[in-house]
Amino acid sequence: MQKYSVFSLIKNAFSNHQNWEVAWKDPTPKSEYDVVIIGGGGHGLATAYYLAKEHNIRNVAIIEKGWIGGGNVGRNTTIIRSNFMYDANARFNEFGMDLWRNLSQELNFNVMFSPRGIINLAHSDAQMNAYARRGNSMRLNGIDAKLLDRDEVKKLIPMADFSDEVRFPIFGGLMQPSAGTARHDAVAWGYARQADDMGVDIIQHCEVTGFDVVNGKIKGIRTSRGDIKAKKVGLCVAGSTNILAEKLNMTLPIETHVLQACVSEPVKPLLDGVVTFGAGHFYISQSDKGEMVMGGDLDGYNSYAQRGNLPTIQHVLTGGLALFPFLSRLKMLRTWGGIMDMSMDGSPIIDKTHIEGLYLNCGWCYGGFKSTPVSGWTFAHTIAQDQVHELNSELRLNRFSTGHLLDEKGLGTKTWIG
Amino acid sequence: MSQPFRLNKEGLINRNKKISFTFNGKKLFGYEGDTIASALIANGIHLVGRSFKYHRPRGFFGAGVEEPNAKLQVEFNGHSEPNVNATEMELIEGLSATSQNCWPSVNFDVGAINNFLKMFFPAGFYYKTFMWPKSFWYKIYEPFIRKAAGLGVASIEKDKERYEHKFEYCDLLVTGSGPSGLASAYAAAKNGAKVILAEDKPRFGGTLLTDDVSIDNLSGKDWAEKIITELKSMPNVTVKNRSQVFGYYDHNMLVMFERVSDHLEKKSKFTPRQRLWYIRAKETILSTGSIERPIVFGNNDTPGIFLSAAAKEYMKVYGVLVGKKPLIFTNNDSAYETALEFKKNNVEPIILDTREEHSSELIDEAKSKGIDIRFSHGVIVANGYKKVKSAKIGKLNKDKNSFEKIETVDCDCICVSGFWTPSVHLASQSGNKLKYEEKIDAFIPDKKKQHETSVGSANGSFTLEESLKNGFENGSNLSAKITDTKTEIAIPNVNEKKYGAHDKFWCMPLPKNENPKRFVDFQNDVSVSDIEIALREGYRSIEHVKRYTTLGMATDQGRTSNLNGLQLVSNIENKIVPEVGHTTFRPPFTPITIGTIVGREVGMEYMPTRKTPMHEWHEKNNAVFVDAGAWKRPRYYKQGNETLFEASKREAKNVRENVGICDVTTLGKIDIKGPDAAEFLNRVYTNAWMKLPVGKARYGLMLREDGIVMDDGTTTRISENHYHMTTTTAQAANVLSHLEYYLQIVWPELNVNAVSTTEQWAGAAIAGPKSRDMLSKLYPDLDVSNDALPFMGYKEAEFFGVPSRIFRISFSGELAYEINVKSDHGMFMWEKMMEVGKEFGNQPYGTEALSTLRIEMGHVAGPELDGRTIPSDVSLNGLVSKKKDFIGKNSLGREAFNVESRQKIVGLIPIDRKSSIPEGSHIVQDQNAKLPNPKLGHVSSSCWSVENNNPFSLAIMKDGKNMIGKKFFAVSPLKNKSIEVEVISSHYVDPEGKRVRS
Amino acid sequence: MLYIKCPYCGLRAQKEFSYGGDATVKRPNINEEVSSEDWDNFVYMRKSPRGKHIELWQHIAGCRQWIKVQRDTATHEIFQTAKVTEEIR
Amino acid sequence: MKNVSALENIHKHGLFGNHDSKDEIINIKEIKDILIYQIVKYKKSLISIDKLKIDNLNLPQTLLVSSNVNTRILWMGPDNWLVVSKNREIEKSILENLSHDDFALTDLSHSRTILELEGSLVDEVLKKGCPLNLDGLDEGKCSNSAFHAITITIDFISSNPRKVRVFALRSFGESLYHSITDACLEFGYKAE
Repeated sequence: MQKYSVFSLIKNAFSNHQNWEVAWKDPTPKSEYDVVIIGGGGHGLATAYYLAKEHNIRNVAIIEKGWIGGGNVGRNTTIIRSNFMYDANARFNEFGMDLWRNLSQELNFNVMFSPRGIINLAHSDAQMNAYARRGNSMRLNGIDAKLLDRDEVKKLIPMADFSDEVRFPIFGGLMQPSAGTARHDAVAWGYARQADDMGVDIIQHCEVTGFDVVNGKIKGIRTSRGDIKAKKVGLCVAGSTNILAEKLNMTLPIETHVLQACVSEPVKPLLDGVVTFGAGHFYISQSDKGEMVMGGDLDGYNSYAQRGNLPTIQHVLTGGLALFPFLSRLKMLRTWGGIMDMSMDGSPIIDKTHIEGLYLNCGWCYGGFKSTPVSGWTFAHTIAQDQVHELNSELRLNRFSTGHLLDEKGLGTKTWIG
Repeated sequence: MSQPFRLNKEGLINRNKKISFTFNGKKLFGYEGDTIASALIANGIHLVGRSFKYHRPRGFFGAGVEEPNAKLQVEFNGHSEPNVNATEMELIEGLSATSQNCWPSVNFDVGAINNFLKMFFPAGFYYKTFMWPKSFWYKIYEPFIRKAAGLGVASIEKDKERYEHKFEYCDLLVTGSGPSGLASAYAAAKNGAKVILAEDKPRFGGTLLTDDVSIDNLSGKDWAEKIITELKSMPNVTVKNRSQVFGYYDHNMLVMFERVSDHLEKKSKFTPRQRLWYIRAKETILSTGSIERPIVFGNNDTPGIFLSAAAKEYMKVYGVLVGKKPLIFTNNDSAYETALEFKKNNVEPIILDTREEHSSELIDEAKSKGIDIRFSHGVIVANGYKKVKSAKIGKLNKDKNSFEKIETVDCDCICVSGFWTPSVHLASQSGNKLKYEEKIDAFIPDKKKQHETSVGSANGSFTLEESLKNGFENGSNLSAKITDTKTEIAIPNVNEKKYGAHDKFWCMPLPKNENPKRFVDFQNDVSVSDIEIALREGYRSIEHVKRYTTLGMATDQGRTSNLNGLQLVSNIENKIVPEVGHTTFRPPFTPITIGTIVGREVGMEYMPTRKTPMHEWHEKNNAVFVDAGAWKRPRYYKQGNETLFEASKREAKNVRENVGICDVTTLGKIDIKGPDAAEFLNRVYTNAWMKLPVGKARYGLMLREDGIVMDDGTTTRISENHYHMTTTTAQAANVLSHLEYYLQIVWPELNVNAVSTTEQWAGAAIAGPKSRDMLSKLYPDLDVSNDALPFMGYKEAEFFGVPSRIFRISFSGELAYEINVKSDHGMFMWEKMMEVGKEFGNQPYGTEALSTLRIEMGHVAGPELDGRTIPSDVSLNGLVSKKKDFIGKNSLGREAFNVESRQKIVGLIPIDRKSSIPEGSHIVQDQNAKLPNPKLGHVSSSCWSVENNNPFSLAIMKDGKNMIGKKFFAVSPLKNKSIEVEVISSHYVDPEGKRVRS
Repeated sequence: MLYIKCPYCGLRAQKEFSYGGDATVKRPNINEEVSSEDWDNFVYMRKSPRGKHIELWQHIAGCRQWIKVQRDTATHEIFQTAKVTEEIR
Repeated sequence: MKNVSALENIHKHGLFGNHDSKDEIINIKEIKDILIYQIVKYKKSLISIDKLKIDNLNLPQTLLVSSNVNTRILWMGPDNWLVVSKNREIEKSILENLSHDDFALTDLSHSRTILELEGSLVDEVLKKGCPLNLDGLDEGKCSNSAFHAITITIDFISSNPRKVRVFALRSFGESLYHSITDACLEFGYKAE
């Protein structure tokens, strides 16, 4: 494989960029694979990559209905963090942070991981206390966290509303300095390129139409491009999980919802890290292009439409102006929606299923992007070893019947409340 | 000061009103009716900005929303705004515009070095480099890239303008006032339909303002004026200019953005700047017109290169020449109209037509006027850096892939036309699949998805006759279905020029050894070679091409680039365009200010504020308020220089020693009435309710179906079938909805009504050892003894002449009562209590003291009932009936809910009896253990126990009850604190609960 | 913004409603023995189909009635609304 | 003074907003000292409401109001009405006509803030925050809805001149008053 570097860039410039190789091939599906991963999103691509790299399983296919990276990995607000309260989520994602820190070099693809910090703002003492509980838990788990008072917040984001004319004044916030953002598309492409190089077949425009299950064991899948045999099949399709589960006669603790995001026109940099508003649902960061990237609430009803409605955007931006009044004169350039697999406790599921050889990776709610590397890493382990890794040992499907829930927000099963 | 490019007569501007403004500090003037763009062009200024990536000089390209380049930083009305579209912003007195993304100036921009290094910056270059050494990315590369980001500068000042919303309903919404839009609106209006006609531009008429046509012997412009005047006079019609419908949402909801007052020099104080219209239309006519697309050629981004229709619009609408030596470069007839317009204004154009020599009405007219037409010709590359000076033109061979002859001609502008692209955005947003129309090389709407009907050029009909007919018919038919009235309207006679066929040609080839940039997307500097690289590297899906190259992702959203990009991909991939597909059209059509989207819910109005009837008293008595949802509650009443800690301690202590009163109006109150009320409560609460006597209250606990505690509160049986339920402040609305859910859906057989009475009653808690004494003064005629009004007792009595309810309930753990009077009497009650209570040392107390009192009593509240705890976690399992069923009961049997080591509530006191334990601390065995340090629990609530005069906390801790007596550390690494603590019972004060019963 | 026909009040803006989730999930009867599996299915398991979905909404800023809505989760088209006591085909 | 209304200290008399030289402005006043009762017929009650009278008024059908000089009965939902009356004897009239076995009666007299708006531009004011389709909501109709984030009831008292009453929960009174008057500013309003 061609190595990307400043030297290769210069070299290619002198041949008019005519000699760049394809980042990934466009193979015809083989009739049989050791592992088939359904879903060419970030998690699926990462899973295939780690199967090849960590477990030397290279006879792997990724089956993607559309184009790779077209789902939530290309539709999120690019935030990466490990500021969780529950140990299971915190340690899982902190392992992921380590993968992020080396990802550009490992993939030889600049994913622009940029740890400029995330600040969760608090607007009451009660909220400060809740953040303290989370931040202290993070610290005891070895994750960086800082509690900021109002003045410290003001130093970091002086353009926030610190006036008296504000409905919910800023009391302070919880900051994870090592959190940040990454270039979302690059993550998908970087994984795809390396996986392809190690022998993984990336098969786009191929829809899974059914499964071949015999005596409780997976034998293969049926697709729009023919039947494919597989010893093991990993489901990694985020918002489409319920559609495939239905084909398997499985019901899951997941509802499908749309989450919208939007960007403003690009302006000169003035916001460094990620900031979340604590008196409503709103978060914001500024991209390397200068756009304000903003998001918030779900539209609030089951949806498979990759688009949403304006009142939700209005609601989210109302929170935005309550926090940053200067946004008023900026213009909203683009809105889009992603389909979320909302689990009933807000935490993901990475597990085996009752069908032998069928593995499940779902329930990421709004937070799938940040976990892309660790999700792929642990899912690859679970598939390769046919058992969960310690890191995903609490992210199992049976936790809903045992009661070992991981409800970070304490909202219960009404996923649409956000 | 003369305007060298202003025509003497042409145009619709008001030459009687001069408007002065500045551009990059230079004072200039234009006329009323100008845009910033037309005024600058009139002054001969073309270089206005720099491109995003290569910092190439850029001028104007269009005359409206399609403009990709001319985005300026504009200061007006005392505020600076970035990325203002110079072709849309109307000139107002005193406006000052500056170029963006350049330093030190637009004329000399250091960033332009990128243009010379552009060979090293192809599409996606940043994915391939900046990776070594690793730390450089964080320290050097990224900060550098970020510095280069963005176009204009956002002001961080608070916006003082008003933005308003409007909800509107209509039978027919017409989006665009060109010929087809006017016809549709007119026909529908005549049928009596409620019509809204929206026009994005300040002037109605669309292409009628610029095309050389006549309708019923009137010029297009005059006909448009006639129709608009008539529409405006009709009561069933709303006509709006400066109003863009930017989004087509579900269930035929369209959203319109109205620029109400930016164009006004003086406006009334309360007139909004912009207004957002939510329009629910029964039917929608999409008469959004079409946008001219360019032909791609070398250095086609040089200032002085325009879309040909834009050049015509500058002449016809603004009386401005975009140049005096124009080259017209076209593949179709419409650019001939531009040429003829130049000619009319005594400017000699040269037409380069990619088609072979042929004839049509327009070509013949141009010929007859002596215009120099060169068939099979096109522009290869524009020369000139900051302004086009000449062009290398070529005669194309038969296959149009190389040149028979190349020469250079002088010119000062190039007007380019590559045919027309219907504006299908709204149709696509509606869910319309769109289809590719071979005849016009573009997408048009397919089968309607909602109630959208596209007419005129938005639907691919490019003749006036067809557009009008289309408009009249659809406007009439769609509205007739709604109004049941059909007024016959004669379709007017039209005089227009017939166009010949266009040439399916969109990109000039390059001669050998020449490699100028040929831009597809101007603002984002995406060139033909960038798209070639993306495809070469396997980014083959159109969405991959878009994302890898950023094609169409700039603020103009690719209005002039998308289709050419598609053509290029289809050529290289050897696919037909419909196979390549198009990228998704998403709202908004053009960028919309966030202020408009938000409207008036800003500042203090972000969320409504709820106030109790006694709010004003609290305010007057130095209450410091705390937000409890939307409510404002007194947190403490500040005396002198007291801190929160001091005041709350004083207030709590006074309750423990004397008596205090607290405004508890915000607690939710629900009236539950009906023959099955008791049975209903029995199912809703975990404890038993069938036997509660009339005149008694009981504490109840509610679960969610997943077994988690939802809410708690007391409920009183007022009469046989009437209960008064109280909830926490936070959960009041949710609990009512929850009850309605079960009553309406799950148990419709229960004959019960539930209604919120929170607002009907003002509530005050009287707590403290002297509260009974005080009560007896408040109710001199009432027996308030422990026997007559025992704990959990209830009475109704007159409170100095107003009806009231007395509940003997307690949250503070003290002897306490809660008095309710009707809200209008709330202030009266409170003032009376303050007056009467004086002799007992009564003081008001706020939520902070209330917290202290409940914490040291071990009463749980929000921090403990955090949506994750079950009854046994908070020692409320005594309230969980084993005998009966209730909401959530079945969940309580789960394995994890019953393990011995499950976290349970305990009390903590610091060993030193001095150090307060910060809330949110965690309990660990070993404060110095290696990370991750196992957590045994967390501190949920802390207070300074006024009873024992030392800190006390509640914690939820693993195996809690068995830990009592043991010592641990409560650590808060965030606050750098580690406090040795002893685990004790959560009931620190009066564990037997004697006081409440005393 | 969705436009939902309240069977009591007529067509109303979504703003007046709050969502209540899948209407086909049926709570086990009170006082009736139920297996853990059935109970867990009731509390946690969701079909969440792509396409026709029967769901609950409450007309919270209206008549406060809970209603059933049959809506396409991909297009948001509403086929039918009904009182909770009525069946949707 | 024993009675203090929700807007006692908020409602200031005078002219506000862009009222200059305009004939059409909005008149606003607070309606206070009025009795409000919720009447709900129990699900299992078999009684017919057709013949029942309160203050000589029928219980109205969907989205309608029955009214006389003193009393207005508003339809609030299925088998759910709000009686709004200046008649001090209204409770008696209700109790005489409705039995507790069939109806739940709840006094909500103090639970609402009521603003009365009058003028030809009233609909324009409502449209700024309320998503209702006002077409056809003429005299004698009523509806619940929302104004910005506040749940409201609108009683369409008269069409010519346009006059409506807007009810909200009492605690929201100040915010509602602010929102409504703010929406009036563009046209100008007179607080009576």
